[in-house]
Amino acid sequence: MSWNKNQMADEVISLFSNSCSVNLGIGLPTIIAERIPKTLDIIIHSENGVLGVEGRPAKDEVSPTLINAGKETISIAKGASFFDSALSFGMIRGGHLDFCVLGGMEVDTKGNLANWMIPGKKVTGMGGAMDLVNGAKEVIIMMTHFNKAGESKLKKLCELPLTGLSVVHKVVTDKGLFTPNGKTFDVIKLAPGVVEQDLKLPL
Amino acid sequence: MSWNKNQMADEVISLFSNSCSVNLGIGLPTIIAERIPKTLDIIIHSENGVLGVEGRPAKDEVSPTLINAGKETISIAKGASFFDSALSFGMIRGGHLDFCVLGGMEVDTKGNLANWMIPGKKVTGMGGAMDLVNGAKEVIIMMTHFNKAGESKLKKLCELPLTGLSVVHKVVTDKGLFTPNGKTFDVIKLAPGVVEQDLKLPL
Amino acid sequence: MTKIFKDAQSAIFDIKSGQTLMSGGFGLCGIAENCIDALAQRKDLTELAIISNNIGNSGRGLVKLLKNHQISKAYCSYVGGNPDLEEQMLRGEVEVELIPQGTFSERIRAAGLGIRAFYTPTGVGTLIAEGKEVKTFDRPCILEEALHADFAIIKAQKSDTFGNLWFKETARNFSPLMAMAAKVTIVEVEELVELGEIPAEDVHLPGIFVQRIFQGQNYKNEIEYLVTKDQ
Amino acid sequence: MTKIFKDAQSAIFDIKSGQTLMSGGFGLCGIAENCIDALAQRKDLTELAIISNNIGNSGRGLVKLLKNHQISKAYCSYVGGNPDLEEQMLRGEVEVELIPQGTFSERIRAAGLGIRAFYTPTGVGTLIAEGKEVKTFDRPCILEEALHADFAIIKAQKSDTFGNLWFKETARNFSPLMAMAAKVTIVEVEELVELGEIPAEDVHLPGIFVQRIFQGQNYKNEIEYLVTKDQ
Repeated sequence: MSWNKNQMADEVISLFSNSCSVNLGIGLPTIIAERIPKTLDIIIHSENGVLGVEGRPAKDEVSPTLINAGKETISIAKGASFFDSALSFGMIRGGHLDFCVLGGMEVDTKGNLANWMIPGKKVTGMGGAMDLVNGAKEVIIMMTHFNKAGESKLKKLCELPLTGLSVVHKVVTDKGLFTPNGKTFDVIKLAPGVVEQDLKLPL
Repeated sequence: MSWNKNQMADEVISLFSNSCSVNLGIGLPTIIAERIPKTLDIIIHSENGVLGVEGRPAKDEVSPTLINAGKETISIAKGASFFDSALSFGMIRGGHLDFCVLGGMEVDTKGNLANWMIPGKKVTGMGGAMDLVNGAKEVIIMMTHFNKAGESKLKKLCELPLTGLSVVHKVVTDKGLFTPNGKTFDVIKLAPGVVEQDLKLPL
Repeated sequence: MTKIFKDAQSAIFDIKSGQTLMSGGFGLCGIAENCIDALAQRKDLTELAIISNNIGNSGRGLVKLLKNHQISKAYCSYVGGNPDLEEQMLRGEVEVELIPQGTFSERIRAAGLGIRAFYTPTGVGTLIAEGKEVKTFDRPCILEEALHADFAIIKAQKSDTFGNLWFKETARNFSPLMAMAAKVTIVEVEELVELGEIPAEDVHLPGIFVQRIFQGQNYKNEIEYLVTKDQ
Repeated sequence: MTKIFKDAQSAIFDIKSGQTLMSGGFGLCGIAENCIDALAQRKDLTELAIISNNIGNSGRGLVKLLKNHQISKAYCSYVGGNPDLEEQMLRGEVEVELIPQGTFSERIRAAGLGIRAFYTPTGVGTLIAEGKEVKTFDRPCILEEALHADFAIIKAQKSDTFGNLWFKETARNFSPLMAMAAKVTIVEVEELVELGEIPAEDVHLPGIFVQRIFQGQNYKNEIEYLVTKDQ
């Protein structure tokens, strides 16, 4: 048994505090925005220059100049603001965002993250990820536990080029919630039916 | 014979190009704003955060939040803009202003300027002067030629603490227009009746 | 979680002696009048370090704290027109660090936006450069570090309930930068408005930088030098 | 002295092969469509170095120049979603310098505002830090230098005749920063307005940073990923 994407999103949301500010990375984390309960009063930042993302626009309210960092059309909440990229990343770098949630290729026991390139195979670029992991107060990685080859993405040490050094606080996978502790990962929570021994966590 | 303040201001204005941008320091240079012919289309910057200073407000148009760097009430031209101090000084530091005109205590043959303190006697602070002299494309100093003790303020080497190193392009005094050339000052123009030998320029 | 406080006294409740405060405004333009008055009433608050371009002017603004001997350290760019500060500086009662105004602004912004230090040509070859690292790019520059504070007290023309701010005319100056740089930013406003009343494009400072807001009162908005064209 | 040009072709007249161009926009949002099309028509312009967050996307925007083989060097933060760039990069036709997006923004701002270099924690311990100076403040940081350009091509929703700009929604992104950083900034606008029509407080970029302006036409304003709540 594993968590599906929505259940993973809900696990991430359960880590948020009331009235906190959050940046959601592209890929898996984008679905979080749609599942946050209004009662939590969470402020969503998108690094392309908007604070106060609400959700999706109605068909007749779509604006080509109103998008998120994933280049998808969005709507904004009352009290939103727009700004240039220097201020947007200043907010991030200056430690004003409570959480960022990013996808990952590898996370290791030292809290290192790799998520921007596979040498010789694939380069997407780091976008804002290197700034986010060094700036947000708490960095949560949301990813599948195993890669397509069946290898654990929670590693002793990352093998891919790093996005950030000792930056990850928590990892939510389809198998559970983990925190790197320097030697291995503490298991905070497991998805129903998941057995820790099957996860091949580093020793 | 000497130039009076208005004549000095007009000499400074004659150095401006059409459509240029200018920052006017506090003290003597402030009177320049009022004497610039409209035909010159000059844009006046004040470092407290406004581009497009026009002149003085009518009595019934005075706003306490609309002032220049000398803390005097002003009016603005159409097409003016307001901004914070980081952007205001970024404009200066980034070389976007064509001219700045500042008062001076001493200018020397190397183009050094001193205008912010007399050790043990008087400290006003540098305000924006150190940024201006290092940022504006052309730095013009406007000051009386002699101090109260009758000593020339155009010196071989400044004795007072510097505001900037090799930053002054031109000096307009009540006696004439001068440019530092490394060894002495080139005399570009003299006020009517002024004899160069009386100016005690450094040798 | 509301950011709205009743008044200045309640918004500054946890400021402590010895802390560092940023105070917005250029001269008297845009200063946080209510917060300054509230601090001046709290005479138990002493040994404050103040980061402010002028530390008041002509006997007004932050000069109230100077007169109460509440300030022991001042970071500013200009003391001309502030005889109280000049006097306390010369008597050694207040330690003054003079900072070029552009460097002052940028050091505050840097603190707010996570830049640890930057190279600038301003101050090269002057007393300001003493003891600082020098590196030559197109020309020699000195390394200036971010300037942080425990609290910022600033005034805005408008704030909504989230703390999105809008400033009138030249009242903006250092205030949005200080709001970014302080651990706790206290904003007093002429007009407290509803969410959405400030168009999202025209917000001068996003509310994420603001922790406390209150409706100000009895503003004097003093003019230092009244100059009109009719004179 | 007027800054108004007739159209894109006349505004880009003196751009030369081998020069460095900044191009505003995030993905396709806020890109200078007219200028890009004009550059793509000038096939004699080659060996361009482009500074742009995405260098186009999904076959559109600056990808037109890529397809013409007019670009030899690209500075950007993200190439995902741009298969043309990825292909030319892997074939060695375009040299790509990947820069973290926040560092990218700040390096451009630094160039515009006279900051020669700054220390940031972003990139420490990664490939990005290789060969860069490291200095420890509250934590280790690397030194990043200002990023300059010969020209910037940007789009604004509104400009007055002096070049005061106003951007709509998230179309602002890198554009005002690039306008500050380039020697010559060319702005195309949806609406060219009279002086004074943009309130002085609401100007997003003061016109002093703008050298050329023209009324744009035939805007596509393409959406990359249309997502609506009705889906």
